[in-house]
Amino acid sequence: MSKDSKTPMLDDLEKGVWPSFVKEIKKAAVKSNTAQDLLNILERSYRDKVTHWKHGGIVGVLGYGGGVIGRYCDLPEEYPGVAHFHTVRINQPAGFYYTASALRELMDIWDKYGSGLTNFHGSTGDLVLLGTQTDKLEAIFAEITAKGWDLGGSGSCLRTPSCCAGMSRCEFACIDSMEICDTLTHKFQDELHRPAFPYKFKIKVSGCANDCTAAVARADLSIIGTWRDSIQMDQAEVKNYSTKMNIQTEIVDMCPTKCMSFDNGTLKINNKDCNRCMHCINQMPKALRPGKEKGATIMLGGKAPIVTGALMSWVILPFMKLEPPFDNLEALIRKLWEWWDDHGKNRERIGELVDRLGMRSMLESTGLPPVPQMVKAPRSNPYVFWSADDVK
Amino acid sequence: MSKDSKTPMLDDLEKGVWPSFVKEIKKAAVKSNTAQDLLNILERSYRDKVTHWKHGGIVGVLGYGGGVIGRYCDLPEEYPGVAHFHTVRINQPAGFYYTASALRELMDIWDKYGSGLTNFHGSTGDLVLLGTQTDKLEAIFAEITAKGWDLGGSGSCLRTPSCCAGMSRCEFACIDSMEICDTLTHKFQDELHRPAFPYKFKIKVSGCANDCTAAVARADLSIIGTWRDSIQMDQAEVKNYSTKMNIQTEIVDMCPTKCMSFDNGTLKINNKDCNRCMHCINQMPKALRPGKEKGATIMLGGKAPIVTGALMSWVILPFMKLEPPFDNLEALIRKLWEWWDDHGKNRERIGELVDRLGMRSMLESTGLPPVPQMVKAPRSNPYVFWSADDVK
Amino acid sequence: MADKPKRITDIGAPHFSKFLPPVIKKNYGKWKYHEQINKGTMKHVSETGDELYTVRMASPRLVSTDYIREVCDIAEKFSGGHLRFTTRNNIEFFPDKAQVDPLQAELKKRGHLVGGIGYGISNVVHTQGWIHCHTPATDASGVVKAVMDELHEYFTTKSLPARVRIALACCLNMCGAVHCSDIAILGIHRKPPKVNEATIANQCEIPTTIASCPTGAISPNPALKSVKIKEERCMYCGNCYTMCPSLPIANATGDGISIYVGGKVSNARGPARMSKLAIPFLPNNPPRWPEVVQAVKHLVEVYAKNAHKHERVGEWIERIGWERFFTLTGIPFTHMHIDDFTFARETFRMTPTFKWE
Amino acid sequence: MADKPKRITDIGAPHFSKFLPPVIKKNYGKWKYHEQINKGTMKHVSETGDELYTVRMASPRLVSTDYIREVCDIAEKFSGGHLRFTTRNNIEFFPDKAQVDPLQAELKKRGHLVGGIGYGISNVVHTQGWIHCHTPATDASGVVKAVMDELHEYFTTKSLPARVRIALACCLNMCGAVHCSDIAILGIHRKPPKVNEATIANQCEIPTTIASCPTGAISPNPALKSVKIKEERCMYCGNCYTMCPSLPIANATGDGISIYVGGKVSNARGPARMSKLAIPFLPNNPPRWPEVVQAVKHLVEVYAKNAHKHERVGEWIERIGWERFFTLTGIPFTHMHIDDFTFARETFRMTPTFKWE
Ligand code: SRM
Ligand code: SRM
Ligand code: SRM
Ligand code: SRM
Ligand code: SF4
Ligand code: SF4
Ligand code: SF4
Ligand code: SF4
Ligand code: SF4
Ligand code: SF4
Ligand code: SF4
Ligand code: SF4
Repeated sequence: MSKDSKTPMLDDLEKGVWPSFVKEIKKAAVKSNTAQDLLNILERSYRDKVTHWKHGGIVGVLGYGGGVIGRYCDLPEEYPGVAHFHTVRINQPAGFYYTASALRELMDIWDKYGSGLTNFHGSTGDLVLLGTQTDKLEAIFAEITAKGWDLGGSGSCLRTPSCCAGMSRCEFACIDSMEICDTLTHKFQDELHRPAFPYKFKIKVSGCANDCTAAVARADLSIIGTWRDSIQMDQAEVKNYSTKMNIQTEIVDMCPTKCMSFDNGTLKINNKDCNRCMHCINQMPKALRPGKEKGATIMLGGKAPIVTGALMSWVILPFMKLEPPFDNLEALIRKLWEWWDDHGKNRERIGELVDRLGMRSMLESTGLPPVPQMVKAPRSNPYVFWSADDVK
Repeated sequence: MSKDSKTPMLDDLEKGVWPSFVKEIKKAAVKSNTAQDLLNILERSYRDKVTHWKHGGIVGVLGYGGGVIGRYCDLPEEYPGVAHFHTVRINQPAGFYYTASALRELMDIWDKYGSGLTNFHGSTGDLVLLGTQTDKLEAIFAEITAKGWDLGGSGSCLRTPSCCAGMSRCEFACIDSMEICDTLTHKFQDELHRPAFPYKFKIKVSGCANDCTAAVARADLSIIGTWRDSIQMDQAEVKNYSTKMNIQTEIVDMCPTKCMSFDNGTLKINNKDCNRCMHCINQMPKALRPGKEKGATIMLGGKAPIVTGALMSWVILPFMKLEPPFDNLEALIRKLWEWWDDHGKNRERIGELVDRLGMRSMLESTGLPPVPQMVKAPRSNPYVFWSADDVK
Repeated sequence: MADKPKRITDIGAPHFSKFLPPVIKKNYGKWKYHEQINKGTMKHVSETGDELYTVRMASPRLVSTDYIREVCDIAEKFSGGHLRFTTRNNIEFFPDKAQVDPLQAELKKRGHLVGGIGYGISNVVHTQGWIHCHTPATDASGVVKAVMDELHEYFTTKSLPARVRIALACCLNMCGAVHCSDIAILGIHRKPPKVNEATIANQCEIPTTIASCPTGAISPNPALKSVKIKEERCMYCGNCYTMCPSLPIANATGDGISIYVGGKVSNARGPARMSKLAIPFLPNNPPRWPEVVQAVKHLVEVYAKNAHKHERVGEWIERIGWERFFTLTGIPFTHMHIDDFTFARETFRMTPTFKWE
Repeated sequence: MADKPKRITDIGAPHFSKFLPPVIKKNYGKWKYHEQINKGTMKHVSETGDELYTVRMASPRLVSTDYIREVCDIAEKFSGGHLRFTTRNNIEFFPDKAQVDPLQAELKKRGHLVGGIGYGISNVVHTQGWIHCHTPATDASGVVKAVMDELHEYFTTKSLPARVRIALACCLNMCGAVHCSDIAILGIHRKPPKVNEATIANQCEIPTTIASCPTGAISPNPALKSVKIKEERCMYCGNCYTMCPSLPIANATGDGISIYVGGKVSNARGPARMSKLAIPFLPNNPPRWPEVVQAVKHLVEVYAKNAHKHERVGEWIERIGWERFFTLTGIPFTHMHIDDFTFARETFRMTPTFKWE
């Protein structure tokens, strides 16, 4: 363990009321050199104002192409404890529910083989175990699988799907986001563990347009619950809310489609015009509920800026009924992947590919019909392609 | 004159109540073979469903690079009258005002040398004389200049500026659009007649945001009148209008910035929030008038789709006072041209150049400061350039 | 022929003051308000109390010298010899109050259409077409005549919820600047240009021709001092033909008309905006283009029935949503409607909020 | 060390039903409505009449095994051994009604922060930074800690007009997907990568490295089996470094933080939208990044003072206009704020309608 363990800058971050990650590292450091040297090298980064981690080499477990992020520091002599500092991504249970006993088992394994530091959770959704060495990976894998756990995704593969609490705890859920997430995770084990795509592919499932998983921004495939019929209303409860809030200004006036009215105590909604934004339902859950004919809007393309600029997912299918075993959804996803495999360049996300080739190529090969719901507005530029047989 | 003068299809367009261009061609044809063969070749196009005009060769008058569009038909043997069919663009007076006597002089000249057909006016604004031959051009030029007229622009030069009726006939005019148009036309005679730009450059002047010259869509430089202070109100007249219209629904509710209110007969405007869209003034001209501190918003870049897609002009200077002799405006335009000349590729409109190089290059070399009014919103993509000296 | 007077150049246009009616000269910049009297007449009132009457009539824009002489006669008889043209190619006279009705009577007697003021359809901004251009995909004057023969009442008598600006351009160069019109009639080609190997070598500059293609569909063919065109990359804009006469693109079956809607340039209520594709293609069917006439009429009628007062076509569509627009008009939504050029992503619907129809 | 059990693969995550509290199992999909009881507690009521209480506490996300054991203790004592994590990395317990107050007391006693529910600031989604990544332009956990030490009251007690979602990403890869956050804290580099000629030839694949540059700033340097970088074309995204370790880009003076605002992912009232640049650069000033903390605090306070109830940051800004936003916040508007990437034109203000300030 490196002698210099004075970490004045980080020590300062133990102060203050917000929970301190430095305290956590120090707790782990009591038992782990790796954690202690993480503290030391981090203090060094705070001084130098640059990272001290190098590119990860390819490390992993037998037969898997992902799930472990290799990491090495650039000062192994000074910080031998973090010469290797790989992270292990464990696929979280849908909805992030745990029991204490299950977590204790995992923590015991991690204390045995790793730094004792974790992320609950990674941004994609994995339970991340931060900091171990290459020679420990197989043992970790053996022990977690024995307890019923598996690795998550990394590299050019399906990344660990994630979802909102949905029906487990939310009255707004229009689809069973957790069951969908779990089902897809198991249907696609091979795609998840063995990178064979042009680039990463992420799936997130939100039970309604509130999108509590930020699916539209963070997933190549965003599955968002919605309904086709009318908002269910309980006028008596509307009256109760009207004593607690100003329904006119807080609800009716804020309705984006201006499809509501509130006259002497009764709320009216022109459901034909409602775009299901959720605002009124959010504010008056006791009085208003989503309709009964429920399903999902399927959206494609969400991602961060690299390379052509950030994208938010856009509508490719306005409505899909989603009942177990969700074979219709599986079939659509496989068709999308096939098209992407056929046309995608290395490190080209599916959204970038649609952007490059145009929606038509994707729609035709997946059999999705073009509908106005896919666009904010039709094209304004007149550069329209015509196939030879369109022109007769 | 070609023998086949049966024109059944065009004859059909003499019927109907809307004024008929075919009748006009026939009127001209009485005196002119050129007009007669125009009729014949046009009937031929109606049958063939393709044009029979070829690319224009370079024709013009001595010392001018523009003002005449050369045109030749592809069937000179069959339609000798239109073997040559050049158009002459005459620079219209600002605001399109004429006297009968002035027009008669021009018409006499045209009957002498041309087809007797005209466009009042071309889309850019010129008075277009349609159809003459190369050998007539100098004579036409000599006679029109003798009467005080000059040619308009064509090719890679300043195109004939145009403007709305403005102060001559409109209470909304915040700038003297006609005087500005006339002044710029005369300041820039050399740029107008002798193509020396990368491509065409158009100027249109509208006295207010109603933009009756469609400047924002059709001019590289769009000059739009506006005001800095408060809308002038006459509450008595507001009351009168309130008997004729529903001020709440037609005005207040339609105000894009929601900065108005109408309570028991008095109209209030929060001028700080007003974006000067003109709607309320348009509907109640007797009651509301633009403010007193008037000037123009200068916008750049409007054009048709070729090559990178259509552009509408955008704000490059929120407010400029415009008083004769408009030297401040002239100086800005010359700076813009200089920058365009330095960086523009052949056939690259100035708006496309800004789009290619970024606004910063244009703003820095013209000395215009960046302000939020130039954009709908700041950038969302994080690809920001920093100059070495920004980074210390 | 007249003997040449000495050469005068660079004098520009005559100053407009030579042409202004006295009442305008006197009240220039002093106008206080206006009132629309009927669809063909409006009154402007000055701070001085003076009044200016304007009577507007339609013009076909493509007119003979005799037509101009006729309107000059009218101007001399009713308008002190003064007249003007509008930015949409209508003609305006300035009669005294007493002369307003006689002038209108005279105009009607002579068969002119009085109107175009206020909420309705004014003259159609248009271009050359087969009359005088080498790149058109359709005619201009003929289509306009056919459309307005059907819609003229919106010029002379009938009102609409707001102004409906119709413009026509006969090719993608869009000389009518139709890209910001309530209803834009746009001529389009649908077949790639054919390379004329015989002439290209000496007619065209190969590098500029290649550079002219927005989609990079043109590549050099050095062997023949010519070019190759990747047909699947071509979207028929015709810009290469503008640069190179040996790349003709006009084609009787390929060419026709597309309709864009919802643009505007005024900023009243909402900002200026571009027109969007409504109908990808209608055939060239001279002399009366019945499919185009019906399509435009239908759009105007659906708009008239559904829009709020003061709502321009585009403002109406944006309130109800494009999905509802396609439902109400019954126009089929196709692959062509989805943008696939450089900025396509900006048009994708990145939210699950939409209407079912 | 334990002897290896036989190899199991491709089992995926355990099914969530193993982990659900009984009341959730029973009422799964039957929830009728919910009520927020305080900033740290909400109640969900089922069609069956059953009630579910949720108590939420903040977590630093980067936690030790002992921390997890501690929350397990708490879960066993108050929540039947059940707990969950939220999509923003908070921790939720499910006590019986009677246990709600004792649980909150216990959590406070142990120094945990209870809150994050409803209108205010919840946990900050963030990334690895100097803890575990090779491309960061700043640290993640440290900046979050410093910011939330200042803003924690919006988590525990104070309300705001609506949810304010703060996220941090330590480089343009944006692992925090900050691009749609009310307030996004984004690490940025400002100096081009340096080519390490010694290693590049055998460390990097030249073609993929060149292809990785969004602005085409990289060209081959065949002589050295290396690449050249056109520095004026580089906007420091770091993507080339991701592809090629021999193009290090981190730099102590060049690196720092930029702040983007006004994004959201929910579609309530208005659609999801991206965050826009507010502050181009603030220095890395560990351990407490005072400039960043002050900037975020100031933005939250100006928003709190001016926004209407239910208005997210972006909805507020779009109502008042960006020009007014810069006036109210006093943030200088610079060249950096004007987009100059591929879709820049879509951000230009193509209307003369705007506010003076
Ligand atoms: C661990 C994690 C951040 C965290 O602290 O939570 C992470 C860490 C890295 N991300 Fe990420 N990304 C993580 C979620 C994300 C997300 C958010 C999400 O998935 O919801 C995004 C934005 C959404 C998206 O995918 O676009 C994201 C967008 C990226 C990108 C940009 C991809 C793009 O197309 O723009 C890269 C760069 C790349 O792929 O080469 C990247 C690359 C990386 C790498 C592998 C660095 C690299 O270039 O090799 C980071 C490894 C750090 C390390 O050593 O642990 N990471 N990355 C997240 C994964 C944990 C987990 O599995 O749960
Ligand atoms: C005559 C006129 C149409 C009319 O019937 O009124 C016209 C006619 C032509 N225009 Fe135009 N343009 C005319 C106004 C416009 C306008 C509208 C305006 O100026 O307000 C535009 C759209 C605004 C703009 O400039 O972008 C316009 C955009 C074009 C373009 C596309 C330019 C672009 O950058 O996208 C071309 C193609 C080119 O420049 O090569 C073009 C090219 C042409 C050519 C020269 C054809 C060619 O490619 O050589 C046409 C000659 C036809 C002929 O033989 O008479 N014309 N052209 C208009 C000029 C009359 C006048 O001087 O008053
Ligand atoms: C005469 C003319 C200007 C000129 O210099 O020639 C003109 C004159 C007037 N315009 Fe205009 N506009 C004229 C072309 C335009 C154009 C340009 C165009 O159509 O290409 C526009 C933009 C159209 C667009 O947005 O696409 C235009 C948008 C307006 C508006 C805004 C309408 C709206 O609500 O969007 C007003 C205000 C109003 O209508 O209340 C207006 C109002 C007026 C007023 C009432 C101003 C005034 O008090 O004098 C004038 C009579 C209006 C009328 O015709 O009903 N004028 N006006 C043009 C007549 C064209 C024609 O013959 O029909
Ligand atoms: C627990 C969690 C889902 C999960 O599976 O973990 C969740 C749970 C709820 N969300 Fe959410 N949201 C959760 C992340 C999100 C996210 C995602 C994010 O922040 O990254 C969003 C999108 C935020 C955005 O737009 O940028 C989100 C946008 C909403 C909204 C829409 C707010 C708005 O007006 O824009 C509502 C409705 C509301 O607030 O009235 C909502 C409402 C709710 C309700 C009330 C739904 C319900 O009845 O159970 C839940 C409690 C709300 C609360 O925390 O105050 N939830 N919610 C997430 C808690 C995160 C945290 O710890 O704070
Ligand atoms: S996304 Fe909808 S269903 Fe899922 S937790 Fe959020 S509010 Fe509930
Ligand atoms: S869900 Fe949204 S759009 Fe529908 S009625 Fe409620 S507020 Fe309006
Ligand atoms: S642009 Fe404005 S000032 Fe000019 S004519 Fe139109 S309304 Fe009048
Ligand atoms: S000009 Fe437009 S923004 Fe200003 S008050 Fe009138 S309607 Fe509102
Ligand atoms: S629009 Fe095209 S075809 Fe029509 S006049 Fe202009 S350039 Fe010629
Ligand atoms: S018509 Fe247009 S798209 Fe086709 S090749 Fe020519 S320039 Fe390219
Ligand atoms: S945002 Fe960048 S620096 Fe931070 S974890 Fe992701 S890749 Fe690494
Ligand atoms: S940092 Fe980004 S912009 Fe700069 S050279 Fe590398 S890839 Fe290109």
